[in-house]
Amino acid sequence: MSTNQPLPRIAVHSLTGCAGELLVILENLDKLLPFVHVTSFPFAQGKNEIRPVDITFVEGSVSQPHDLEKLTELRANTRWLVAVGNCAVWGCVQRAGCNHCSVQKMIDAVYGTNSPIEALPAAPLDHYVPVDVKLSGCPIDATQFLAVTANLLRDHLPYVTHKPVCLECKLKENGCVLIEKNLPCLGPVTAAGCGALCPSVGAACYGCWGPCEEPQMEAMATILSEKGYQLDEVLGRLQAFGAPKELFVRLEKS
Amino acid sequence: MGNSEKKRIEIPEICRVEGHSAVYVEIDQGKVTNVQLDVFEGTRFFEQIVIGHHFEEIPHITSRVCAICSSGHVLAAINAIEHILGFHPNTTVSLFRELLHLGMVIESHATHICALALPDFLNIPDLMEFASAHKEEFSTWTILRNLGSAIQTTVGGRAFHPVNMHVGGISRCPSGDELKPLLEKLSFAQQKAIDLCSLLMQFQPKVRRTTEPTFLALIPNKGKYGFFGDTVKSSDGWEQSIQNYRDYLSEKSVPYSHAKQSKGRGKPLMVGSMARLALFHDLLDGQAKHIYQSSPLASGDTNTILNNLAQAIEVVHAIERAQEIIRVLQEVEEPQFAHPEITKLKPIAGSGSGAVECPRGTLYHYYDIDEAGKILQADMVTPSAQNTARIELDIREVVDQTLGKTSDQLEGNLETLIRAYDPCNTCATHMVSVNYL
Amino acid sequence: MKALNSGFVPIKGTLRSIVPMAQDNYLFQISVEDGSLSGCQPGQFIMLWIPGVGEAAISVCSGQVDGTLELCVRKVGRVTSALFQLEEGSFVGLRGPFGHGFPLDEYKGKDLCLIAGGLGVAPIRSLWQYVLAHRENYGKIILIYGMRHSIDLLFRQELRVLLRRHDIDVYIAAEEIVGPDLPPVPEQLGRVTDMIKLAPIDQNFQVAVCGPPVMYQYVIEELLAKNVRQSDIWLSLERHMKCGMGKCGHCFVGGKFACQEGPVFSLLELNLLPEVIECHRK
Amino acid sequence: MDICYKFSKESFLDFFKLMQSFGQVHAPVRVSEQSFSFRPVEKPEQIAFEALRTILPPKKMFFPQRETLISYSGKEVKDHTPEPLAQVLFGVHPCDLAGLGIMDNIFSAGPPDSHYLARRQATLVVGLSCMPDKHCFCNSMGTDFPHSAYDIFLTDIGEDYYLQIATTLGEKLFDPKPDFIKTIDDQDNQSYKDFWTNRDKAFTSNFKSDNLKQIFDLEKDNPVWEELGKRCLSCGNCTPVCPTCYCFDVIDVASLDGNSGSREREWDSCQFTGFAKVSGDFNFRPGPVDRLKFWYRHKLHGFDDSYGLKTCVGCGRCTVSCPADIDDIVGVVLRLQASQNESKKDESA
Ligand SMILES: Cc1cc2nc3c(=O)[nH]c(=O)nc-3n(C[C@H](O)[C@H](O)[C@H](O)COP(=O)(O)OP(=O)(O)OC[C@H]3O[C@@H](n4cnc5c(N)ncnc54)[C@H](O)[C@@H]3O)c2cc1C
Ligand code: SF4
Ligand code: SF4
Ligand code: SF4
Repeated sequence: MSTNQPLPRIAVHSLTGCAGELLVILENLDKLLPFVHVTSFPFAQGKNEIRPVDITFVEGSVSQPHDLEKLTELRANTRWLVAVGNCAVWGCVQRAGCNHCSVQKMIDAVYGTNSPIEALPAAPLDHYVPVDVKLSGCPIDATQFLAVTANLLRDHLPYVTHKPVCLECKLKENGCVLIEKNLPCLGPVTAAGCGALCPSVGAACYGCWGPCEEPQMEAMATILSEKGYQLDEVLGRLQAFGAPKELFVRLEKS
Repeated sequence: MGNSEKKRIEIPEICRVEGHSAVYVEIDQGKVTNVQLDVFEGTRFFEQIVIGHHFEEIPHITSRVCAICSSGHVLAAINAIEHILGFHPNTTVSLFRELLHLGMVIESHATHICALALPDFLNIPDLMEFASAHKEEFSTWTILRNLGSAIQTTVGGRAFHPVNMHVGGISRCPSGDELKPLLEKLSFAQQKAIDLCSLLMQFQPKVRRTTEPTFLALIPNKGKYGFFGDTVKSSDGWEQSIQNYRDYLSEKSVPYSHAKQSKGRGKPLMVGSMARLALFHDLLDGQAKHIYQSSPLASGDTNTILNNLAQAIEVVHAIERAQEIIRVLQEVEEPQFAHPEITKLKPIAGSGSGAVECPRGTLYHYYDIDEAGKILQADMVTPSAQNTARIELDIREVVDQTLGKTSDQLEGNLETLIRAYDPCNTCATHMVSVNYL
Repeated sequence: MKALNSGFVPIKGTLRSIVPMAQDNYLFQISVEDGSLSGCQPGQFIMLWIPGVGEAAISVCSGQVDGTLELCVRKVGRVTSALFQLEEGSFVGLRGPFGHGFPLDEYKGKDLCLIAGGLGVAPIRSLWQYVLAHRENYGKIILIYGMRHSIDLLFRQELRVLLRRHDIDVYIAAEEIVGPDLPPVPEQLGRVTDMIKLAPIDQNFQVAVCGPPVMYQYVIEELLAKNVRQSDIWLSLERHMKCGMGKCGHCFVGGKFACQEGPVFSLLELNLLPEVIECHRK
Repeated sequence: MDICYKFSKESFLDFFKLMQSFGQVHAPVRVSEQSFSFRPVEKPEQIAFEALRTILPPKKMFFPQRETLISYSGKEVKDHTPEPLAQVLFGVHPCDLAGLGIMDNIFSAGPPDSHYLARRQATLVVGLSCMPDKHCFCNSMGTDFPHSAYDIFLTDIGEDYYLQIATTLGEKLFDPKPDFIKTIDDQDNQSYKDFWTNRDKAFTSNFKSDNLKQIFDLEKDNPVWEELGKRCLSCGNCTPVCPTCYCFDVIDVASLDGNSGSREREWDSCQFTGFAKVSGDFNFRPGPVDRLKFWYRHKLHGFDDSYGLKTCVGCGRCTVSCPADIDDIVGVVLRLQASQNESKKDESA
C-alpha cells in the first residue's frame, strides 16, 4: 500500500453481548493502529462518527429494537460487515435461553406487563442483514481476527473454515476426554478456532464456538446417551451456545 | 440561565464504559427534579437462561454475563453451587481460584484506569492520540493488562471465560514451570502499578459530591485483604451472611432502564474498590498499605473520583498477593504431567448463594437445584446494579452544585463521574425478576 | 541425498491483459518470466496464486504456451474474486503445469468430438486451438458447447470464426436465451445431450469432455448410446485441489490423484465408484 | 543383511548417550493416564518403554501438524524447506516403521516433498519390539515384523536388547564399537527367534487380507455402511492418528502490512464435509457414509492402484481414537467377509 493513500477506516460496535470481542479488539489495537483509522469505537474512545467505513466489526446479538436500528445503520455505512463472536454469529447463550422461554414472558416477569421496554428474541446478525464474514468464538481468537482483518484491509475475502474442534485437539496431541474420561465433550460438533482449549486442559468442550460445518448432532447425542447422559441434558448442552434449533429437528422427533 | 427555565440534560450514549447507557437530568426552577441512568444494553435474562441446565454447565454459561469480570461470574456460580452441595475445595484449588481472580482484578482495573478513565484527566479524544501522545500511560496499560491476561490464561486456560475452572475443582493444575514466567512479569509490573498510583494522586478531582456513601463489601477470608468471603459488612455498622442477601438488598426495576437497582437496607449503596478499602484497609500489607496511607483515602476523603486511585492501590495489592500465591503453589509436589484437581460432585437438591468481590463490587449468585442437578431457579445481583442508585444520587448532587456552568463542561463532568464507578452495563442487564417473599 | 527445492515456490507471472467475456468470466493473459511453462499441454492446469489469499487450479486455456498463457476464469470465491480485482501489470504466482492433459498421441489420426459445458470450455478451447493448429493429424472434428444462458457464451468472436470453417463442425446451444443471441447456429436451444444426439458421432470417435460435475453422468449415457467405447471417452474431472503434486489428498478419486494422473481420465480407467461421477449439491 | 549385536538393558544409558551424540532424541513419553506422545527427551527415565501406541504416529516428526511452506514480501518469495537437523526417533514399533515406509514412498514420489524429505533424511530411526494388545492387527496387514524404514532395531530378549543395524547411518553410530556392545551367539539368536514366535501367538485380532479389494467392491452396498455412517461424528479423529494419512490444507496467512505473509499447510481430514467440495458447492462425498466408505477403501486397498500399497498398517490407532467406536477395522472387515461367505453359500445352495 502506498503511504499517501488514506488508511482504511474501521468501526467497532456492540449490540447485546458480554463485550468480550470489544476487549479482544481493544487489546490488539496497538497492532492494528498503524494500518487503520478507527472512526468509531464507543467502548474505547470519546469521539465517534458514524460515516461510511471499509470494515465494521459488530459484536453481540440483536436483542432489542435499538440493536436492530443500530445494525441497520452500520450495515448501510460499511463495505464489509464482520460479525464477531458467537453472539453475532449464532446468538450465543441468550438465543439458547429464548428457545425455552418466550421473550415477552421474560419482559412481563421483569418489568411488568405494561412496561414500555421492548426486547426481541435474541438473534444473530444475519437474521436481519447480510453479513460478509462471520468470525465465531467466545471470545474470538486474536490471531484469527488479525489475519482476517489483514485480508479485509486488502479487500479480500478471508479463509474461514468450520472444521470440528477434534481436529485441533488431535493436532495438539491431547488424549481424548470423551474416550478416556467419558466427559461429555462437544468437540466433534463444535467449530474449531479456539485451539481445543477445553480438552487441552482435560475438560469437555461445551461448544462455545458454535456448531461446526454440518455437525452430526444425532450421532453426538447417540454417543453421549450411551455414556449415560440423559437425552434432555444432552440437548441442553448441545444448544447452550446458540446452535440453531433446525439442527435438532430430527433429534427432537425421535 | 433563568431560574424558571425547564432544562433537560441528555447524554445519549456514555462512551468509554462497558456496555450501553445514557443519562437524563431534568431541571426545573434551578433544581434537579429527575435523574435517570438509563442502561439500554439489551436484556439477556441470564437467570432464565440457566434454568434446566446441569449445575456443571453453569459457570461456563454465567461467565458470558460479562467478559471483563467473567472470572467473577464463574467463581460466584461455583461458590454458590459448591455451597449447596456441601463441597469444600482443597488449598491448591482455592489458591488457583484466588490467583485467577487476582488476574482479573489486575486486568479489569488496568483497563478501566488507563484506557477508560485516564483519557478524561489527560484530555485525550481518541485512541490514536492516546497511543501516540501518551506512550508512557499506554504502555503501563499494555503491561498491566498483559499481566492480568497472562495470569488468567495460565490459570484459567484463556484470557477470560476460563475453561479450566469447574464446579468441584480445576481440570488441570498449571505446572511450576508454567507459573514461573508469571513471577517475572509480576515483579516487572509492580513498579508500573506503583507509578500509576502516584500519577493518579496528582489529578485534582473535577467534581465533588456531598452525601457520605454507605459502603458495603465482603469481609475477606483468613483476615487478609482479599476478594472472597461469606459475610458482608456495611459502613453503617451491620454485618450479614450472604446467604441472607435478600434481607439486606432490595432490588427493583425502574421503567426507564433495562438494569435494575438495588439498595442496601433502603439506602443507596456504594460497592467496589473504595468500599473495600474504606472497610478493610487495615488488612492491607506491603506497598499497597504504604500507598494507601499516603493517599487522600486514608484521611477519609470519599470523593467518587478517588475510586480510580482505590483501584490502582488494589492493583498493587493484587500483584503482591499473586506473587505470594505462586510461591506457595510452586512448592506443591507435582507428578510427571500436569494433574487434575477435581472432584465429580453428586447432585443434591437444595438452594444457596455464593458471592465474590468483583472489580466493581460484590457479586451475588443464587441457585436452586433439583435432585438431578438441574437448575430450578437462579438470581444474580451485580455490583453495577448496587451502585446505580448511588450514581443517580451523585449526579443529582453534582448537577445541583454546578448549575449555571455551561452544559458542555457539565456533561463531561457527569461522564467522568459515572465512569469513575466503572459501571458495567452488560452485567447490570442480565437479570430477570425473582419474586422476593 | 541432498535437500530439494520446495515444489511450493511459485513462478513469477505478470498479468498482461484482462478481457471480460461474459458476466463474471474474464480471460486473463499472463506472461511468465522464465518460460518454464512452455511445455503446457491442452487439459493440463496450473495453480494460480494470489499472495495472501490462496491458490486455485485453473486450466490452461491457450493451445500453445510460450512466454504467455491464457486463463479463462469465473469469479466464484476468494481467489478468483481477488484475481478479478487485480490490474494489468500485477504480480501473480504460478505453479505447474500439472497433470496429464488430453491424450494427444491417442487422438492422432482419429475422429474427434470435443464436448464443453459452461466454463468447461476453458480446457476444451486449448484443445481445439491445438488440434486446429495441427489439423492434418486428425479426422473429423466436432465441437459441442452448451451453456445455461446464452449470455454466458464465452469466446464469442473465436467461435464465429470456427463456425465459418469447414474443417470443424460446431454445435452451440443454450438452455435459455437470455441477452444476446448465439452466433448463427441451427439449433439455439437445447442441452449438451441434445447436441450429442444430433451430431454424427459413432464408435470411431475419440471424445474429450469437460463441464460442470452434474453434466458427466448424462453425457456418458448419451455417448455410450452412440457406441463410443469407454476407453475413448476422456473426461476432465474437477476436484478440490491444494497442492497439484499428489500429496494433499483432496483430489483423490477412485484410487487416483486427479492432479497427477488426471485431471483427464478415460472412462475405462476410472474405478466406477459412485463418487467418481455422481455429485450432490449442498 | 542387518549387522547384529546385543547390549545389556543395564547399559541402556550408554546406548542413550550414543543416540544423543547423534542428535536430539525423541521418544514416547506418557502424557495422560492412557496416552503417550513422541516428545524430546533428555534422559532414559523420561521414556515410556511400555507405550504401545502414541496418540500421533511418528509422521509428525517429518510432516508436522502445521508448517510454513513459503513466505513472501512483495514479489520476493522465500522457500521454507527446513535445514536438515540431525535427530533420533527412538522406540518405533514395526507397524509405525511400515507406516514411515509408506510415507517415504508417497512423499518422494512425483514431485518430491522437500519439507518431509529434509527432515526424514537427517533422522536416525531406532525401532523397538513390542507385544500386541487386543487392538493390534499388524499381523493381518503383513506389517508385524520390521522390514525397512529403520536404521537400528532393538528386540527385547530379556536381559538384553538384540540390536540390528540396517543402514550406514546406523553403522556409523557404532564406529568405533563401544564397549557395551557385545557380539551375539547362537543362544541370542534363538532368544530373538523365540521372541518373534511368541509375539506371533499373542495376537488376538485377526483377519485375512488377501481379498480386501474384492470384499470392498462387492460389499459396497452392505448395510454395515449405513449403520456406521449413522454413528459417525465426522470428527476426523481417525485420520491425524493414522501413520499413513497425509492429507493437508494450505492456508495463506497475510500480514497487516498488506505486502507480506506466508503459506502454511495444516493436516486435514477426508472425514470433513468440505474436503471434497468444488465450486458451485458440489460435493462428491456429501454424507458420513460416503466419507467413511471412502476412508475404509482408501486405507485397505485404495493404493492398490496408485502405489501398489495398502495403507493400513494395523496399528489400531483409529480403533482406539474413534469416539463412536466405529473404526473397528477388524470387526468391519470380518463382517464384510462373513457377508461374502454368506452370499457364496447362498449361491451354491
Ligand atoms: C483441474 C481443474 C481445472 C480448473 N480450471 C478452471 C478454469 O479454467 N477456470 C476456472 O474459473 N475455474 C477452474 N477450476 C475451478 C477452480 O479451481 C475453482 O473454482 C477455484 O479453485 C475456486 O477458488 P476460489 O478461491 O475462488 O473459491 P473458494 O472461495 O475457495 O470456494 C468457492 C467454492 O469452490 C470450492 N473450491 C475450493 N477450492 C477448490 C479447488 N481447488 N477446486 C475446485 N473447487 C474448489 C469450494 O469448496 C467452494 O465451494 C478448475 C479446477 C480444477 C480442479
Ligand atoms: S477430547 Fe473432545 S475435541 Fe478432543 S478428540 Fe475427543 S471428542 Fe474431540
Ligand atoms: S474447546 Fe469448545 S468450549 Fe472450549 S473453548 Fe474451544 S470451542 Fe469453546
Ligand atoms: S470414523 Fe470415528 S473417528 Fe473417524 S470421523 Fe467418524 S466418528 Fe470420527
